[in-house]
Amino acid sequence: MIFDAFLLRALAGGIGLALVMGPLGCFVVWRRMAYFGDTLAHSALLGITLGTVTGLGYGPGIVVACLSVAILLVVLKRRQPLAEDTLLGILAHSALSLGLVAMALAGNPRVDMMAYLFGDILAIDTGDLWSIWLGGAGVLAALALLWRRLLAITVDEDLARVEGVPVLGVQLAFMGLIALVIALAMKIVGVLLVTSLLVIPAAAARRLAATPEAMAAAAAGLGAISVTLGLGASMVWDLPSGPAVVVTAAVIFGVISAMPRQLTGGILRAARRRSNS
Amino acid sequence: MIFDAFLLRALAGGIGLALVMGPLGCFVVWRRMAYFGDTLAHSALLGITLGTVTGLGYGPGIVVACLSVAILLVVLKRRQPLAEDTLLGILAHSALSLGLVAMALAGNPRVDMMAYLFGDILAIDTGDLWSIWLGGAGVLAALALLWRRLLAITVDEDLARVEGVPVLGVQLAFMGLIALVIALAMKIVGVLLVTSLLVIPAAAARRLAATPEAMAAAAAGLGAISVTLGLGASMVWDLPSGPAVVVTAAVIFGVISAMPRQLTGGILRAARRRSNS
Amino acid sequence: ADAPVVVATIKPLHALVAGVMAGVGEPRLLVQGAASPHDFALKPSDARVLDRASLVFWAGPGVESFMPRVIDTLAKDAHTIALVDAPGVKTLPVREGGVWEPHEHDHEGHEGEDHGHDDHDHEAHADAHDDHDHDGHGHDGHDHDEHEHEHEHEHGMIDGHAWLSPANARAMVTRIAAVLAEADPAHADTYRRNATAYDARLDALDAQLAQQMAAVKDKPYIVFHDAYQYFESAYGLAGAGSVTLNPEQPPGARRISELRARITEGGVVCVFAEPQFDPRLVKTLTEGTAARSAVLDPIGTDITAGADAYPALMERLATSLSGCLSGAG
Amino acid sequence: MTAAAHRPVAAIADTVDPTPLVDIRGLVIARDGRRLLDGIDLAIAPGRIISLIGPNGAGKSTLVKVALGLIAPDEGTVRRRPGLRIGYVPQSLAVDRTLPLTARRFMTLADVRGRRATAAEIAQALAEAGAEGLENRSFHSLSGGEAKRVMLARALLQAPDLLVLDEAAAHLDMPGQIAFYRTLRTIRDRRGCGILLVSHDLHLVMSATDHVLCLNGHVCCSGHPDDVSRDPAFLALFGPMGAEALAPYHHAHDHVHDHVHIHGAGAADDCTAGCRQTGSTHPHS
Amino acid sequence: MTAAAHRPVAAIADTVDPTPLVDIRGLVIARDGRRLLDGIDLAIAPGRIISLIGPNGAGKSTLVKVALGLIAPDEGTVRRRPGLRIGYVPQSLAVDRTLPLTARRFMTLADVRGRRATAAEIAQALAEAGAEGLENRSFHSLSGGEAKRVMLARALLQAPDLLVLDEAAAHLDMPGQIAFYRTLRTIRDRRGCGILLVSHDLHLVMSATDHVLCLNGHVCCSGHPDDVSRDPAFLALFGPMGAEALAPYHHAHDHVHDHVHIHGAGAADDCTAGCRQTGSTHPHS
Ligand SMILES: Nc1ncnc2c1ncn2[C@@H]1O[C@H](COP(=O)(O)OP(=O)(O)OP(=O)(O)O)[C@@H](O)[C@H]1O
Ligand SMILES: Nc1ncnc2c1ncn2[C@@H]1O[C@H](COP(=O)(O)OP(=O)(O)OP(=O)(O)O)[C@@H](O)[C@H]1O
Ligand SMILES: [Mg+2]
Ligand SMILES: [Mg+2]
Ligand SMILES: [Zn+2]
Repeated sequence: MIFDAFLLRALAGGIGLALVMGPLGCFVVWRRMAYFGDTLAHSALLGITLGTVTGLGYGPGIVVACLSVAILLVVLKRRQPLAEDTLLGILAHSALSLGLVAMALAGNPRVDMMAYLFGDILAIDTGDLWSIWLGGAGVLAALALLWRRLLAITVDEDLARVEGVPVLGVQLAFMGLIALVIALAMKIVGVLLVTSLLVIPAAAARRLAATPEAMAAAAAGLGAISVTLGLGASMVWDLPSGPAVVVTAAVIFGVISAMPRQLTGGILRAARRRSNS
Repeated sequence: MIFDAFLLRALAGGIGLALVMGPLGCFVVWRRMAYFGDTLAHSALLGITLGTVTGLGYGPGIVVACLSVAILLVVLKRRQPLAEDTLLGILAHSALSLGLVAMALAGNPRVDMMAYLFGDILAIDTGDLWSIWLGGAGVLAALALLWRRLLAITVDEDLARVEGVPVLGVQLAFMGLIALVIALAMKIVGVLLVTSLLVIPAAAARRLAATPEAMAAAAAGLGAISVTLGLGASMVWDLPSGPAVVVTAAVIFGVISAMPRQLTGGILRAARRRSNS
Repeated sequence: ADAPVVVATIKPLHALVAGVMAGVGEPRLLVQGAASPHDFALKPSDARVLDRASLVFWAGPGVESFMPRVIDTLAKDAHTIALVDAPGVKTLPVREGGVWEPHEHDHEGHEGEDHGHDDHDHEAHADAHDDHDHDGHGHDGHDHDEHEHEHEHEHGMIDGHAWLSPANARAMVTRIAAVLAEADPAHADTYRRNATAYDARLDALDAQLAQQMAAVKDKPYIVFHDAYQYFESAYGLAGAGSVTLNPEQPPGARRISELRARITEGGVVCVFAEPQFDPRLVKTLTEGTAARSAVLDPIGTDITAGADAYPALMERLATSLSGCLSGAG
Repeated sequence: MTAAAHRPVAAIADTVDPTPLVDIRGLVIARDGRRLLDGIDLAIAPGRIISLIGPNGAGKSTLVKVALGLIAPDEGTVRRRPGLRIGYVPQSLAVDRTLPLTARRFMTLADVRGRRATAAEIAQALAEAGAEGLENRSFHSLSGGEAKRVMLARALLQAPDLLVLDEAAAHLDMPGQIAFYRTLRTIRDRRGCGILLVSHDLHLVMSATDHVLCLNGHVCCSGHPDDVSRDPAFLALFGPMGAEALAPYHHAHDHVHDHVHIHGAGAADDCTAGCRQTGSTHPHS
Repeated sequence: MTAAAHRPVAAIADTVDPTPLVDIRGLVIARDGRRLLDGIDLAIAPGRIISLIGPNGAGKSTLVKVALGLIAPDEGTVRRRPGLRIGYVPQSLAVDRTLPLTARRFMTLADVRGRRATAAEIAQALAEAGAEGLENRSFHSLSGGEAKRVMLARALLQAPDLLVLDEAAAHLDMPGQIAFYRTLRTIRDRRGCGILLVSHDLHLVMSATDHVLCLNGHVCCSGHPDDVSRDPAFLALFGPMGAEALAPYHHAHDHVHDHVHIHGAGAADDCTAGCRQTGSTHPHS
């Protein structure tokens, strides 16, 4: 098979994203924020409408909408006895509905709804590649800087605060990073599937790792593998590419979950030997 | 303004659904299952494809897919150390992706994606009304039968089991009811918004109620009000109807959340006086 | 030399291109099966087709909303031609509100003339692109294209379903032949000959449709999405409204209510569904009124792709319209 | 070895009723290839209060769940008397704050042989558990001790033959614990039901208990508190400080002034190991 | 009234260092119109172990959080010595099971004045907390007592001037508790840091503590354990059984055989009410 340029671009973009979303996704899983990403993705439509109406453009509109929803969540959490999942559910669907209503009020600007919902990894151009790789590298660098403090907050917020970690700042920075990555990823996998790349590889990596860093690396690797195999499957059977990547990631998760303990234990030990030597 | 028959049907259907989803939604909120409904809604696309391919039709396809995903969730929960939100996130997006892939493999049968995503409350016909009201009455009757046991399980599973409640049976029945209601509601608000009607009125009702039963009734009432006002707004400003209903529900939730304690307390006391006299 | 790799997005345009290329090659069709160009998602096969194409014919951003982003990436090396911009194509602005005043269609012919001003602009621009293309700056030319469209937004956008008038189709055929001849000079003569033949065929079709539609000229009807104003304006039909303006947005309750009022008060005879979209709302509209319902298909879902698809599609449109409007079924 | 350690199981029940409420024999529970419980025998007779004590991870909660029928044994037999009614007071209830629930409504959730409890039954159970006047309080606003009492009242609604309490008094303050144990004894005296409880507070447990089962994967020793507190297996498991903790009990009831002074406690791990090696402390083996 | 109850606050710290690590005066914390803490004075001096005791809901955890700087006072002043380093051992850590974390990695998360702890520091802290050999264990697999020790080691990494432990030994088994308190005293002796701890176990607290603060919204009484255990306010709050619980302590250290026998404890509510009415037990008023 000859590799088409568009396929190589899709691979490069998808793998770039997977490498960023793996480590970030680990925090999402550890902090039980699986649906936080989903909520941000849902509120992105509002951002797109805002961006279109105000002339700011998609990207800034999405980032602004995502950050507003994140801040609203923090405020509501302090005021409400409601469980976090309930609040997230309310915010996600309200933001999505508001986006649709705002679109109607703005006189139905032409928003390519399908691309927004399902993304179009096959239509990545070189500009997108630059923004994914540069933006991704920036996010990874910021995450590396935050890493230990973020991990400390994840283990226990009060303990971290007593030890002098600026908890609110770190948390807001983390939310900002997620909002950024979601804005980057939206084009590729779309709103409906953006959380999958965040959550599924990280969840799959759990059994293969004995340290947080190893889990982050494994999640990035599994994400990249999912993108590669998913695009391959999409090529071979002519499947829609975004969903094919997600199904591949889910299959990998399933296979790792079903692996007998001895096998994952072996992988763990092998990894530990290598890191010790 | 003359009331068109379609609007009355939309009202009747929407209110009918709200009355069922209020009480059911309370359990969803109490049991922290907000994203369970969302997961089922996402997996409905798989059901639609299955139903179309096998010739079973949408309804049965959706119910079968929803129940399979629910059972898979129970199985995975026993095997995995993962948090429930992570598992739900994985299942939701895998099912959605699988639905999209299956659709492509089945040669793109005619599925109107927009109708599936956003529903068509304005297109409710008399047959739908019958199925909503009869199905809804059935679900409510079943819920009333399960009520006390379900509540006991919600408070503590082990305690309920020791007291002789058939926990697994009640839980499966409850999941079945949710799957049914989601299949009913899908037509009206679509996949993206179906959970909103389940969660938002129930969450809004929390501050107005001092007993579980009062909260269920309040949730049903607030849901019905949201449907009525939302359709009204859709009528006046020509907004897409499903999203308008959800935004209305969110606004009601916001207003009740912002109400000073004295006011909600007064409502509570008034309700208690009435129920005592 | 081999024929260039040519792609057309939707079946009616594909038919026009196929007609011009007869005897030289087969253009590829992008949007297949029951998919709607309004909510199309790319598969790898589609991406590859676009990637390998040297010429891509599409209608315009009003119809294939997925195309603008695809043009810059997948069809970057191809020369893309938005056929609404072809010289001689009479474009109409998108209609607002979804419920149209009856008199709007009374002076259809004149209005067409009035739009001539706009049209000339288009022709001028389009010619300018041609020049660029000659210089081998096809991509730059495309950039201009986009600017032009953004400019257009401020004045009201152009309705992209321009192929649904045989007169426009003839202009498109001319443009297609010119583009093909330039891209593939070896077969230039064949393309021109084919174009002339196809043009004659379209002329005949036009006359036949005009005769067929005369009987139902003033009977108001409602369509699912606003795709038919070119057909209406060509044959003086009395389209009274559409359920949705943009099939990617769910409609609001007020429009449905107003449309129902129009059906009862304005004597709407027919409401037409489309195979790409859920017909349930059409039932909502007709219920309890005297209006009948039928199906219109602006891209010819069931018609075999090929040069004959365009006449077949137009004939089928005419038959559905006149059948339902005249009450014959 | 004391006599208590060698008493046959059946003997525990001999004074009141010949058929035990729950009879567990040769119980093994294994998880992930590890035996959490190994060869446990336990018979619970009506009218007696049995305490489970043991270090963290000893398997106390697991044994309680087996007795309740929540966990099926991997080996061994668990026989419950036919028609046995169990009242269960879990360690804690994490009721979602969004669930509006008064104490009374919490009580009426109880499934009393398939029906809902009557108002009279509820009032009586609340009084018996020392929780009068709490009916209209929100369940979320109850203090730890009050919540425990309401849970006990709900358990009493079952008119239980057997009352089971896991970590009965954890997180209760000292007066709360004392009052709670007193309530338990009163209930036992009035109703004649069997009571199985788990606690870490040796001091209080011993003063309110008829029979102590000292657990650490297997049964280290069991018997009357007096005997257990002198058993070498007990001393090995809990160290001299454990016996010291029981001192006030001996004071109050026996006036046996045989305190062991604090020399600093031995490390927990050593004691456990010591206990595990003392095979002869098994009641049957 | 005993002498202890009337001692001025500053006197607590007089023996070691004139400037207290944390000095809280006239503290009021109000929530929902209720005063959780009212007029609290507390000074923590280096080298001393201070215990907070009191019934459930007395405000112990709230006071600890004020001392830690996690809650700002609504009234009154909280002064921390400039540059004060605090080591904190929370009641429990609910680390998500999906986070793979060895005990060593848990230690390296500590923010030691903006940098990561070195391997040598970690090894020393683990040894000091009695948690040697646990480095490579998964944090999730540690028993309750082991996890507490690792948390203590992490707190020691800060080279703290003040060590704060909430419900230091809850859910620990008896030998675990004893060993834990012994470790605390050793650390205090070696490092000379101040220690603030909360516990329900009067018996153990009293035997390892220099100063006891008995809390119930306000300060009921405070002072040396010997004095507090004879204070009428203490007896009112904890009932005779509370004093009884302290008996072994008196035994072991003072050999003062003045046990109060168990008459069945008074109801918790009455004692609390009694305490609230005894206005004269406030150290300053
Ligand atoms: N489902 C399970 N799978 C694997 N191990 C388990 C399971 N349930 C319990 N255990 C382990 O079994 C042991 C006994 O647990 P159990 O809860 O019965 O102890 P316990 O005596 O109640 O301890 P504690 O005093 O801390 O409450 C513990 O080591 C626990 O980790
Ligand atoms: N944020 C808050 N809002 C309202 N009330 C609160 C808040 N935090 C604590 N309280 C209340 O303040 C009181 C004191 O709580 P705190 O946790 O300090 O008690 P405690 O002495 O630690 O009790 P325990 O022994 O049960 O741990 C309790 O009644 C509690 O319900
Ligand atoms: Mg336990
Ligand atoms: Mg506390
Ligand atoms: Zn169209």
